[in-house]
Amino acid sequence: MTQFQVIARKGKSIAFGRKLAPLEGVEADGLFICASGPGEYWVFAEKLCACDVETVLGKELGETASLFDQSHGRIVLRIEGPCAADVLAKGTALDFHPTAFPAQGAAHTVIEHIPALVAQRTGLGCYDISVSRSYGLSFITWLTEAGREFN
Amino acid sequence: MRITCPWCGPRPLSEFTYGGDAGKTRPKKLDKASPDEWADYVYLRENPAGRHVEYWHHSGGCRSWLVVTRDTLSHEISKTVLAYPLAGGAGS
Amino acid sequence: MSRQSNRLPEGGLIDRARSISFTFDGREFDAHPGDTLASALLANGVHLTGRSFKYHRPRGIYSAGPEEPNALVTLGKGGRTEPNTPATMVEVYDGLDARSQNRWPSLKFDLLAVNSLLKPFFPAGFYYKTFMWPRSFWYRLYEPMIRRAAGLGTLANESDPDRYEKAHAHCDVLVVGAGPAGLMAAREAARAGAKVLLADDQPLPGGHLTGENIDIDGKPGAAWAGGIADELKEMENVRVLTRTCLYGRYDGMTFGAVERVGDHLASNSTLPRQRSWIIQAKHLINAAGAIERPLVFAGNDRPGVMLAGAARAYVNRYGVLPGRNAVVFTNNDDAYRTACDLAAAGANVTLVDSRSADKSRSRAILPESVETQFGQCISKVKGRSHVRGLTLAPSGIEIACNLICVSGGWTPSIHLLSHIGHRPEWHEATSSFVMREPGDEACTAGGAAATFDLGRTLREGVAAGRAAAKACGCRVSGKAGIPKADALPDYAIEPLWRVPAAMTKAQESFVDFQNDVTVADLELAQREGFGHAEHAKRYTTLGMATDQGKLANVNALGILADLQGRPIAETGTTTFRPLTSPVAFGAIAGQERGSAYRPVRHSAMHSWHENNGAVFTQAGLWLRAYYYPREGEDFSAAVKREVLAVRSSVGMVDVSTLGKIELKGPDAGTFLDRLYINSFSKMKVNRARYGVMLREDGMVFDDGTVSRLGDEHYFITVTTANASGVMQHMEFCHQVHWPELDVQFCTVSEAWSAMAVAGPNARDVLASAVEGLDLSNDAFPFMAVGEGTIRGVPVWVFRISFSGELAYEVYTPAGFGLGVWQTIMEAGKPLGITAYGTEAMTVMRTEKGHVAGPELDGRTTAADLGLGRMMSLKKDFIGRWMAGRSGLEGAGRLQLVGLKPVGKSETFRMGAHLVNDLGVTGVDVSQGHVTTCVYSPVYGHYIGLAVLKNGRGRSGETLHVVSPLHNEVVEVEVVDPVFVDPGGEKMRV
Amino acid sequence: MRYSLGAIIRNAATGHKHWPRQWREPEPKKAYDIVLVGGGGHGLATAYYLARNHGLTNIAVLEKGYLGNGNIGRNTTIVRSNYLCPQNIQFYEHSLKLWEGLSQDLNYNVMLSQRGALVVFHTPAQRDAAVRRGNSLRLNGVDAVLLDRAGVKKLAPAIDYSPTARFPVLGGMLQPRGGSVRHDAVAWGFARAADARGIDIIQNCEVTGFRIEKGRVRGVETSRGSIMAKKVGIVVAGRSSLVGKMAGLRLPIESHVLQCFVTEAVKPVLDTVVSFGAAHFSIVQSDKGGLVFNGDLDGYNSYAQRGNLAVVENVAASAASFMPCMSRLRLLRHWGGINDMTMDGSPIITKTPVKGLFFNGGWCYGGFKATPASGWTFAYLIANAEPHSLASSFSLSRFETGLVINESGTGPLPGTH
Repeated sequence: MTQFQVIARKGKSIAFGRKLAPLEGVEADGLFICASGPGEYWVFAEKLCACDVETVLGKELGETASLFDQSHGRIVLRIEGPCAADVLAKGTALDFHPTAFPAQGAAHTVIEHIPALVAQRTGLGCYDISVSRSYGLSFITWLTEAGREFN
Repeated sequence: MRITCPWCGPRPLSEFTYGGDAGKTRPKKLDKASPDEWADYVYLRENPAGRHVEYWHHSGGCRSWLVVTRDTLSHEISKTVLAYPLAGGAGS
Repeated sequence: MSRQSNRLPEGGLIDRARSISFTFDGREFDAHPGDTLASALLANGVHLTGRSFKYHRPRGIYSAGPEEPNALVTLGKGGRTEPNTPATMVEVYDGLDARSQNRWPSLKFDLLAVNSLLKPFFPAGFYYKTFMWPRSFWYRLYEPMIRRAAGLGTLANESDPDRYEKAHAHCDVLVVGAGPAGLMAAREAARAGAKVLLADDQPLPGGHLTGENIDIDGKPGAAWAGGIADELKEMENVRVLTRTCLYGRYDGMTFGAVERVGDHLASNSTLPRQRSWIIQAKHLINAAGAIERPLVFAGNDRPGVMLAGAARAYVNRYGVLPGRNAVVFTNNDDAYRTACDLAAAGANVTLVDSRSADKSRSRAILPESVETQFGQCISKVKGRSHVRGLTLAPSGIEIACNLICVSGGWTPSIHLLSHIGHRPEWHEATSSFVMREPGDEACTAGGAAATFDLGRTLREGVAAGRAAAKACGCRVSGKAGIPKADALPDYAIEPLWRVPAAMTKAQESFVDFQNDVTVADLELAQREGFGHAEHAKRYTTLGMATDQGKLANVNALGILADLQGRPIAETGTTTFRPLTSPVAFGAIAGQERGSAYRPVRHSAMHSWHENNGAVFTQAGLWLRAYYYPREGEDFSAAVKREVLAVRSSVGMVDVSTLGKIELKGPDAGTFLDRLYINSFSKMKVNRARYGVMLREDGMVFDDGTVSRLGDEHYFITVTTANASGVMQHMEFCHQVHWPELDVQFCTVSEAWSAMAVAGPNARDVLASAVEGLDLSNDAFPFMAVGEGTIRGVPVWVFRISFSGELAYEVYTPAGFGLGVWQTIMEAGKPLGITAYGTEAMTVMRTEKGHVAGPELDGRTTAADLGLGRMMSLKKDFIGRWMAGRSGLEGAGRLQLVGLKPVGKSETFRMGAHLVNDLGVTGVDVSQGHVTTCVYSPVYGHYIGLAVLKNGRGRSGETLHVVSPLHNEVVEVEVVDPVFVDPGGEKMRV
Repeated sequence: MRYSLGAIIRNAATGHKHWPRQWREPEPKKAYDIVLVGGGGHGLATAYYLARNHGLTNIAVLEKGYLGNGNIGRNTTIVRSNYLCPQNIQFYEHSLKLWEGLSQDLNYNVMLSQRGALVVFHTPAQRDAAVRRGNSLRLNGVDAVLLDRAGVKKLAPAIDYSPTARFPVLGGMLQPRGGSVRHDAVAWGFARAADARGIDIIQNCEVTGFRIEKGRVRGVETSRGSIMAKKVGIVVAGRSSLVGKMAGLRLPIESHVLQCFVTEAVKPVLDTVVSFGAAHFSIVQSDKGGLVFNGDLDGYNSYAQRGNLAVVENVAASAASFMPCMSRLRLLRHWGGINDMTMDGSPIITKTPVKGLFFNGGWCYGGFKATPASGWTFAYLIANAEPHSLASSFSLSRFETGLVINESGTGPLPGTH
């Protein structure tokens, strides 16, 4: 999946925020955009390739931000279902209660020592987890163990 | 202990890295800077029992450096802000 | 199979319909579901369950809860061996296997019971006063003896086959204890809409109600509790955790708990054995109840003596009558109910009350059959391995009995409040330590607040629940219904820390059972100046056993206070530390055990390395290809082949683990100028340069290459080891030191796979693989950077060399890494391209005199490493000012040099030291040490890099390299660190 | 009364009713030649050696709480001298030599148990670092032995040698003379011996200020009135910065909490002290049977003697992974000690700008094992106003000149040493 890390240029973060905020959370032009840090956004795109995303965002943001292609650096796993949060709660201290982690929300965290970005793109109870690719095998091993009581 | 990252919200200690005394600023006046001024900056610490202003890095989260006001006796945290805007950078 | 002689015909919360069998010390017994190991043993008439720590005295079941000091058993076999488990907490299942501990050859006959006879010579702290002569005897004889005698159970040296896991929970209100107070609190808070987590260490809700014969709202207490618990389980904002022990409270309202998920199951395939919970709460309600205190008199540790409340629990909860001829000895009214319940169960009961008759409030509730003795104390106990009778004082009356139930009052469980540093205060009316926590984060209700009346306990629970909900911002409305409960007798305790010295023998009066601390020991501590609570604890080991002084502390403090003639409030108390009850490491570790202890990181080409027989080495969390042995090759043969292949033709190594950071923005160059000792803002686009970073204290922090990909676009590599550290450092510099700079950067380490192609034939190989990039020397000179494609896949090519050969580093999006690697391997086949590992890389960088980890050990300056010239003093950069300090520039610095053995065939090693003269030792003997040492196939002998005192001026000197650890001495010559191609022509052809 | 087996037998006859106090409880005098601030291990050792080596006895040791309530009673009881920097090696080796005769010297059995201190390594790079250290030890005349995997296994069979081990054991560096000591006994033994030589040990006496006139120290203000003194030594470990500040000292020290852990008592399973290479984790089994160990620092400034859960979880994972049999062993108790961490990981024993005022602190993790040598060299400094040769490099000036003694190589980040 195509992923971009978008960081605001010096002094541009407010303007930049205004440009991206409307798109936040919604799948506009096949992009899913979530605020992932101060003056920083994370962009997922299932259908578009990196170059297309770059053009779209470039058009949108122009001089207000720098784009970094993270597509190849991260693998994305989707975990879904009534017990999804219970499984993840075995590895991270994130509070998945809707009041604390709303639909379309996203958060950087650490899952069992593995840095991860958790995003609820398609609504409650469905989590996309983006982890650095070198951790992929370890993460999947952990996830399988953690899910055992539910299968 | 939990730190409430101004960006990410409350997170466990394990997501943060300690950065030490935030009361210190890197000497600006370069050539004139006397050796002891640098030794003081690099080595000497107030190390108070009570209110302590210190740097923390949210390394397991949004990767912001924070300025945290914490009591070294009770570990209670009274204030947490982002370092970047505080230092004069435009945060959001 | 022995019959359950002490099982009552009816009653109890056990499933009498089913029978299960278990073994204790190899003997088979039967029990019912709902039994604990303790209740089942008592049902079968077994009292003697263990031996004490120091004197190996016979000991029996003393309590009915986690505070059990005596009945510690070992469960399971092999990797499942679990020592020191309180029989009172073990739920019996079919096939359970338990063994007694700390006895040899058997529980009934224990040889070390001889200690008991030597008791007069083993007072508290005796070992500090002896075993000193002759000196050698201490570690040859005395200590081994002590070590063997000490310890309780035995660990099996096997790994634990069971599963454990961790889970995080978040709630508004955490209620600890599902007794009457806890249930009420949880229900009220939940009804107000708060997120509630209710935890209790028992399998059944109800707390002490499960062991009482008391009605609430017309229902038996246990049934009533079950009803409330079911109601709670129905609510979506409530989570009820039974069999869950809150072991600790930590800053910021974080709590640790362990749930016994599978311990009580005969077989379990999917569930973990235990699950540790990390609970985040806004408010704590401590409804953990209270623990009964022993009474202290000679022989109070004999099997058959137990807590009055425990006896009650065995009768009411388990339908077990621990003894038919019972004496209840108390200093308060609570134990009267034990007398009643035992009598009702058909026992002959005598009640001995240390108070005068007028102090007692509830004689009325005692049945006719119960005989009473007021103003009397037990002074002697008959029977060794089981109580046979006792003597009262002052009256001297003798009573035959096989059960003694004692109550010295109740101690509120306040551990969770004291874990974060709050101190308890003395509450005169109930003679107990209580704790009122400042702030509105925590409150206490019921027994934990020294409230021993059921009605008030229920009311406190309700109030606590509502207050907590309010504190969490919930709206509390309506009037709470408070259940009706039988009135209990007033508590009316009159402290009795010990039966007076005049009546009973101090040396036989046990205060701490498991550690065998007697009143005499406390008297000795006081006498020798260890009167302070903490001193007494440390000197006598009181309160340091597995029950953490839950039973002993208050009596001990009372006794010390009396000895010092001051009120107990002034003697102070010792601090309660986590854990409230011991917890297995496996549970706290969760899944992080064995191979899952830490995650493993793999490069995108890992599978290729595996398939080609790579031997891997650990680099932080990474697995890296160390070398690729072929049929019949050992380490050195393989490394030699790999090096020669590169030097003579071409080879390729996976360098994907390097940290990679991408920088953009107009000030990126300036930013780098301030981070590195050398400058990059003036560097041309499509050029790369070696760079060095210092720490602010002037020591070398990291090195790598900086490349300029565009006007406002840089790409840097940092060492694998420092990848995250450097990023953090850069973020600090930008966010704190230089926020004015318009630079954006982030880690792209994982986005790129990287491989170095090196050797005289490197260009030919790449040229045949890379398209869209002219690699000729003129078009693409040393330190050039360019973009191209390989089979249509984008690649960045950097002409940099670590090996000193003509070399290129190829970077490609990690998803293509394996493909590109294979393509280059294909392209290189005709020229015999060879994959080489990190060791061959080390050999070649050593031959080239490049520094790496062993040289960058955080103690070397740029000047020490011969990189001083790189420092551009026209600018400010991190570490510039401290690097100029006298001690870092003056004489005596350890400086980088090269070494070669005088005798070509000689071998030396990393970590060996350089000395001028042999056979001497001392602080100044070492002149430096060998940082790197390899066999150089090119030269056919060993070469090394070292840091040597004033090394740069010592070229040509011969010194000794010594490794006393290996008894090695080698004569070496100090040479220039660059062995291969000092002019660097090879890299530039 | 001199301690011996005979004494015990004699006292047994009289029901141990006649043992005297182990040290007096005197009222503070108006003035002393020397006042030592801090009644922990180092303060008491300093007092003892001032009397024993320099014949000075008009001394008061002031302790704000009860004697030995600080780190002397909160550590993992490990003693060793297997350091890297020569200055540290020499200093800690002197300490180890003093440990070896301490029970007899004090007539108080501190239960030195030299069952070896083993540092395990897991990678070739770690092995090379261990070889460098081991050779450094040997060249300084200190015992060190390099062990291969089999050698480590023989010594510590409880470690995980299975193929599933995340960080397989490659070998280890053993200091045969390393081991452990009964920590409380050290404080009590020094106190009793110092008291016997006439030194006043005054508990519950907190120093609230220093009397300094014309750049010379005159005495101290305390919770029990002012006490004059010709010389004053500050030796307060974790509270160094606070007490130092009263005397106008600014120090390169941060106070960090280090947690210690003890398990339930079990029969002998681990004979030597073992430190692991893949994580901060050192473990030793006490004579009582409990396994005692520590993990990494919590990593932030703290004066609260308690730590946080993250470290507990890490330590549990390390324990259960490195020694699989510990998975079913139970953790009994954990607590924190306040470590005075310096900027280079090495201690400070020095004169101060104030005449007659001396400072001893910055012990990082090394405090307990340093106790005798710290007392020995600090006593020498106070008695002669000149640093002892073994401690001359533990100065404050090293931070200006750059001649720091950086054991870990991590630089001025106290939390990382």
